[in-house]
Amino acid sequence: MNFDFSDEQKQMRDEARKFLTEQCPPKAVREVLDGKAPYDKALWKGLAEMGFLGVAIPEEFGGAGAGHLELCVIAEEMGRANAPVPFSSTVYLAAEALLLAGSEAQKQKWLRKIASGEAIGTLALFEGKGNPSPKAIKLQASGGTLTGVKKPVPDGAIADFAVVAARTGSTGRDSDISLFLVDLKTGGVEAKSLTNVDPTRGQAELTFNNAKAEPLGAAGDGWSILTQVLDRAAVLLAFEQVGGSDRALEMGRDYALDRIAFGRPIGSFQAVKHMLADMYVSATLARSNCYYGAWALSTNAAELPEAAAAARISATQAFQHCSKNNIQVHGGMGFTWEFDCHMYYRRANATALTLGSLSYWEDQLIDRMRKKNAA
Amino acid sequence: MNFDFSDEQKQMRDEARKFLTEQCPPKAVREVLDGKAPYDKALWKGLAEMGFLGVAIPEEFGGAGAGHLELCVIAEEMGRANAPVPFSSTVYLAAEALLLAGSEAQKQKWLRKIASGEAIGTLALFEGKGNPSPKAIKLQASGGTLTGVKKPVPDGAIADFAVVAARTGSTGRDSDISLFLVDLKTGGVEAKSLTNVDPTRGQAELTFNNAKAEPLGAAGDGWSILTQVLDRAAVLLAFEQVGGSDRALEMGRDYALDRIAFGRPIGSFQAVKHMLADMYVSATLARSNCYYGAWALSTNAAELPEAAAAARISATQAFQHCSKNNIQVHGGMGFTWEFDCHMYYRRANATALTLGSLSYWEDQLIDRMRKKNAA
Amino acid sequence: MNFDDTPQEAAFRAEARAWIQANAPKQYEEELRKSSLGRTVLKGANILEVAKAWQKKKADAGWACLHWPKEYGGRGASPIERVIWQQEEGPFGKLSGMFIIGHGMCGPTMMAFAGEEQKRKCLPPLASGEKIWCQLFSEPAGGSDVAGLRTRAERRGDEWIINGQKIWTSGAHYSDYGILLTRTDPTVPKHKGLTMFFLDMKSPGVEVRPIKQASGQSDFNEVYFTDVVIPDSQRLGAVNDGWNVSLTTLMNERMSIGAGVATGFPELFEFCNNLMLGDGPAIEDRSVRSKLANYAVKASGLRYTSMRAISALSKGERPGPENSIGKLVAGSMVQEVAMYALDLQGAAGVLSGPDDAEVAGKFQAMLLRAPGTRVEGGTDEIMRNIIAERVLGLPGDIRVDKDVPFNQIPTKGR
Amino acid sequence: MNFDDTPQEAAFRAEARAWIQANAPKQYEEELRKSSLGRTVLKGANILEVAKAWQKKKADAGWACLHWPKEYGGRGASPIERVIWQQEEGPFGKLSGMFIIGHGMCGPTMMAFAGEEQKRKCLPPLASGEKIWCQLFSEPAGGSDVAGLRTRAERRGDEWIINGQKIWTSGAHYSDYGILLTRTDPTVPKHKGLTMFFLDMKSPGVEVRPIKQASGQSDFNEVYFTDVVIPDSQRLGAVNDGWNVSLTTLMNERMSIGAGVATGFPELFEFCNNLMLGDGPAIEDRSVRSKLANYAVKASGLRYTSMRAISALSKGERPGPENSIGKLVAGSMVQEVAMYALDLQGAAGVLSGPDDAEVAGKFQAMLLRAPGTRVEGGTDEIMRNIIAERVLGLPGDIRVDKDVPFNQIPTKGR
Repeated sequence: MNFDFSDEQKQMRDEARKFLTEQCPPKAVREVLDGKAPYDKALWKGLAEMGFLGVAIPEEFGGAGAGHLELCVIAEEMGRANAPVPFSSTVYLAAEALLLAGSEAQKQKWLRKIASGEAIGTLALFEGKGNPSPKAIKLQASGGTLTGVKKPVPDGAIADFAVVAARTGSTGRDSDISLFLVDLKTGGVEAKSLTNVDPTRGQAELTFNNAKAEPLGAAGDGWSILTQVLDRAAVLLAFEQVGGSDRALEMGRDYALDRIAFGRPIGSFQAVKHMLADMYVSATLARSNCYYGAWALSTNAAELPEAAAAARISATQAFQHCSKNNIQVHGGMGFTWEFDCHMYYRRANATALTLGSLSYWEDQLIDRMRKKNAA
Repeated sequence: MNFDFSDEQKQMRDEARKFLTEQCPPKAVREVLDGKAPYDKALWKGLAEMGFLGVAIPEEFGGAGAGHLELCVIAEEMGRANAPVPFSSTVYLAAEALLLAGSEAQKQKWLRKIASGEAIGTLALFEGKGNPSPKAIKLQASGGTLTGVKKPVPDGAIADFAVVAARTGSTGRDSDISLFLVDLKTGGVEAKSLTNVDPTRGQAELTFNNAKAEPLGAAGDGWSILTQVLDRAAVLLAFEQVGGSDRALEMGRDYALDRIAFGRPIGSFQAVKHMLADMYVSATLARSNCYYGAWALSTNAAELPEAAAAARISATQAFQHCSKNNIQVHGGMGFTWEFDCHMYYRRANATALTLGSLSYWEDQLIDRMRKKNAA
Repeated sequence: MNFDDTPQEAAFRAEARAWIQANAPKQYEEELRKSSLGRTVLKGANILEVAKAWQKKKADAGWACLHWPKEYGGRGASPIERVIWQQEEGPFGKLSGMFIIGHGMCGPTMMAFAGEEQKRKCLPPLASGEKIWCQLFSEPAGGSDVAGLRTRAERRGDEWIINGQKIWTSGAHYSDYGILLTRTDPTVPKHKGLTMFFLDMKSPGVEVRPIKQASGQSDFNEVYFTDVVIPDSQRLGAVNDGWNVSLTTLMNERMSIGAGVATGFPELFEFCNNLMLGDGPAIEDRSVRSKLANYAVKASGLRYTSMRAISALSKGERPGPENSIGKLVAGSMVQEVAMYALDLQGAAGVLSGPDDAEVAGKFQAMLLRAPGTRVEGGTDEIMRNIIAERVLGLPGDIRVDKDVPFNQIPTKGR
Repeated sequence: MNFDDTPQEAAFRAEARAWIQANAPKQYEEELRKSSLGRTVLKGANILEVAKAWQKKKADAGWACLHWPKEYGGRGASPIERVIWQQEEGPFGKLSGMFIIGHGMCGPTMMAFAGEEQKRKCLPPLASGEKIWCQLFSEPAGGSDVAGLRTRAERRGDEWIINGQKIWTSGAHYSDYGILLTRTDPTVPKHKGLTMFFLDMKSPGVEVRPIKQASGQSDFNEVYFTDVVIPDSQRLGAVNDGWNVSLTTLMNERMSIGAGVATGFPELFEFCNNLMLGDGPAIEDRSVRSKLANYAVKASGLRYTSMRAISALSKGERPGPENSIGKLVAGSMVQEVAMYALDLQGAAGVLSGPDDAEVAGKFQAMLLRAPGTRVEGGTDEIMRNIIAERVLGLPGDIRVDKDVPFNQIPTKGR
């Protein structure tokens, strides 16, 4: 038993942190925040060069073949840096779907492009408001083409390809859903950027109009694959959230040590001290749940569905909590555009909704615990 | 518009407080807590003499005929003193049911006895776990007798009579339920005291075995009357809860001022100060909701169902919050039997369940708001 | 205990209603009704002009600053009448936003400390909205510690020369006057060296710069003072007695009773009433209902608490610091409500554009604005201190700077 | 990252399991499994005797105090092996309750400060459960301010004479020995005048009185000292250096890792899984599910946090104050869980008798015991201070008593 990352994994974390500290300072995040670029292309290139994009992609498909524990470590640092790049959509969603269900040819083509930074991928799942559900998928597949509208699609406006959930049956069962792979650059798909609470991560509406699509995985397996993709992405995103929580906590702690009011550092007031202590508590609970999720992810353990939901819930709560109270510790200054606090607050609240909302995952967790209990 | 009690009502409050401070000190409450008596008979007699038992009972039935605002004021003081007497069951439940649905003869007989302190009454509604619901009532009425088991019945072991909810139909509608009045001293009913978290207020199981019963209100009106009784009792009990909240807050405040740790009064630490401030906040929100409830109760306004649910929820939360954090402010001493803190904690948690639980009333509130909204 | 009108109150209400019916700018009613939580925008109209016109109309007919004495532009009305007016004015009351500081804080401070001539000159145009006032207390180094301010006022004959910087000044960019708290003696403990003035915001040396907030909007400003000259006649209160003067201002802030603080609950309830979840109407989901009920009793509790304060005011009682609870409870509640409303929208909750988001991005805007509500006008922590110390009588925090000359207090924690 | 056993761990587990299978007092297994949160009662048996017998059996076979050195009665096992043992011991581990203080705090303090002869004499019978130890630090006037204690130790030749009163002493009534923190110099600041001893609890002048708790039970005691004589050879550490000695004790308290703190969640989940509400199974009610999910992630978060601490310990890292979160989170969670479990029972939730309450009054007992969990071993507030100061590096509270002679510190707030 060992409930910690290995020394090599920690070394990779240090390396990623060093790289991101240099290549992704808040100033770089602000370029995207202010709409000067849809994402940080230089950073994306750098991530590819560092081998971070393909860290969990096998060597035979152009990746580093390191594994998912290593990817968790990178994810945490991406969250800590609030990186304005399509990492989660490309690596946690698109690449994971390919790894799970892609044909040899699909993997050779797209995983290689992901690892090298040539292709941005995403998952087109949602069609308007609501949480993941086969019933909510109306986009129709027929004769190798797709027709319908997906929204919101994370990084949809900059993606080169998308894994798309489509309806291929009408029995009312999960098997009505199949996955498709669509090259977004070959026509038939119109992308529209949508305003969202975190401008450092794009959201789009994708309109499919008889768009050419190739099946990803077997027909009717779509929902089952999606469920696995979402669970895997939940763990990875939870690490981003934990990284963000920790950074928000640090920012608050540092400000509390520096800022004087009433002749003393504000961190000497119990109201501030205890607020920060509570932030530490939620960040720590989230981190511990994530470690369990990382283990389940990396070993594809039977515990993954439950572990993923727990990591997701705990990390969502922690990041929302830490990012909002970091602003509170900063007082008025925390509410200025100039201070970086709001970038974490925005990211926390946006990330809370990707993959479905907190209340959706609460429901999922109990469902899964109940099933385990009954088994 | 005037959102306050009148000077006369406040004077009555002062009078009640003075009386209870003298006649119902913690020492008296402990007599019942320690099981030395089922309730404080001397206090009960005193309350009758002061006219408090019949404050809202019309003069023609032996009461003071003052009204429900006056009863709210008394209720608050009963809660503040943690009075170990069957006030709520007799006055809020039994008397209100009689006032709403009793025949002239029933009122003449029982209201008079309540006002004079000769009779303790209660409402026998629940049959095991669960919240108020017509479906849950199985106790059968037939041929002027009742058969079945009620549990828990507040003050059931010391009550002289009970208003009993019984099944008189099987259509699945609310009209299957009718109310009956049972003189518990005439045989056919067996009472068994039950251990409960607040020994200062008794709970019992009543077994009806062909017990003689007379109808209270029209046949089939039982559920409709009960709903009104519960709403009215909810407001009155909420005042008790607010009284208890205030007292718990005061105890905490006083201790925080007296107790020294680290060379300073513990009330000078923000953790303690802010805990007490939050207790004040919840007690104040509850009080304000209660005032609105009192107005609705006293005028029988159309807003009563909504106002009663809001008062009930808010006051339940406040009393639980204040009583538990009063113990926390007291630290280890608060967890001794010797200190009075736990008596309020016990009462708060017991009162939270009488009339149905917090989550039941939450559901009720939204139902009622929704109906109003739709109307 | 009576939540209904007395006959006199009913008569006042009828009069107010009739006048509003005949005079209010109806063309904006719908837009005003929809706007919420401080984001009042009118398409195709300058809201400042619309607001000033409505205020002037009210003033001309005797409906402005109802509780002020008539000689200063008010009506001498009772607190209950003010409430009735607010209830009747309804959405049009949202046009008063830019006058709140002037009417609620600057006016009362002037009434208490200005000379009679100045009062007669300044107050009526303040009441009628012809002149807008702002309040210049907060500073970057001050924060919750208002008395830690550093803006210097140095005496030169009958004038004072002001140098320094203020922050978080609402409406400075459209204000005509301001009340200004300055440091006149840095060698004594911090509360003892402050002096209050009022000044013309168009004075040379006053520069207003908008602050971009975390939400992207700019409701506040920084104001820089460079050798700004203020005549001594515009001093309010004695030299070095500014802290006491400011307490009057802040006490009046608490007295600016209103329809209650925004909690976000009515918006959330309406939203849930109309929302369909995967399994059915949101309002029938028991987890939604439980959350709604908890918010509902906070919202109603605050509403009736504010009504109780009005009753106290009517009886001549001075509303106490217990009114701090409104801001304290509502601030974090708005934030929670916004987060929950996004949650209920699922992944699409992230969208904030008016065309793509449910209810036109209202809750997304609320989410981004909410952190400010927990800070402005006193942080949650300061509010809890106020309640603990002034309502419950608990000791103040230990003050390490109490007897220290202001210029010897450290300015950096490490 | 590996939540599975290594081959060596698996072998150790198999050995432990086989021995437990062959030796544990199986007749009590079911009762032990059902008992929860410190209320361990065995019908028709003296639990103290059963526990002592089990501990002795373990000691004889080398399964007692696994992490202690062999020469003092332990096994010299690794932290992971301790965890495996605890997992395998399962419900029988509940029999160790009365040894926790002795094994977790007194033993390590003795190891660090007693002479070799005393260690060889005292520690093996402590490990084997033949002698039970208690810890005598808390006092009525102390509370969270442990160093504010008043029990006097006055030197008389080679002996010390003890007078004073301790409180909250778990198990004092069945303890054979205790470690005792006393004041030896009241004229210096409070931390500087303390001295630690160990003593025979049967010494003349020691009087133990049970404290009746708010829950009605008596888990703790007051201990009165009247001219109790302790030989100087039983002093632990230098005269007036007792505060440092006590820090060792308290640090070891944090190291007494275990299967994790009780949160009440497993009990609540099982309860909800079996409960029917009016409309159907409780577990299908979305409001129940939402609450359960929130408790679930706290419980699992604590479980894995404690596992991470074990890994750190295995690598030779000293577990830090971050372990305070277990008590902090679980304390208030147990209280909420209990309240919610009662709520789910409706009006009948008030009943606490074993025959009338759901699951035999378990949650009612939990409710009444819970306030103690938020206080014992350090209040929630002290825990937050520890995290803020020692983990996050924030400043300590301002200490008005720091340089004040102990006998000049005020004792009454008003």
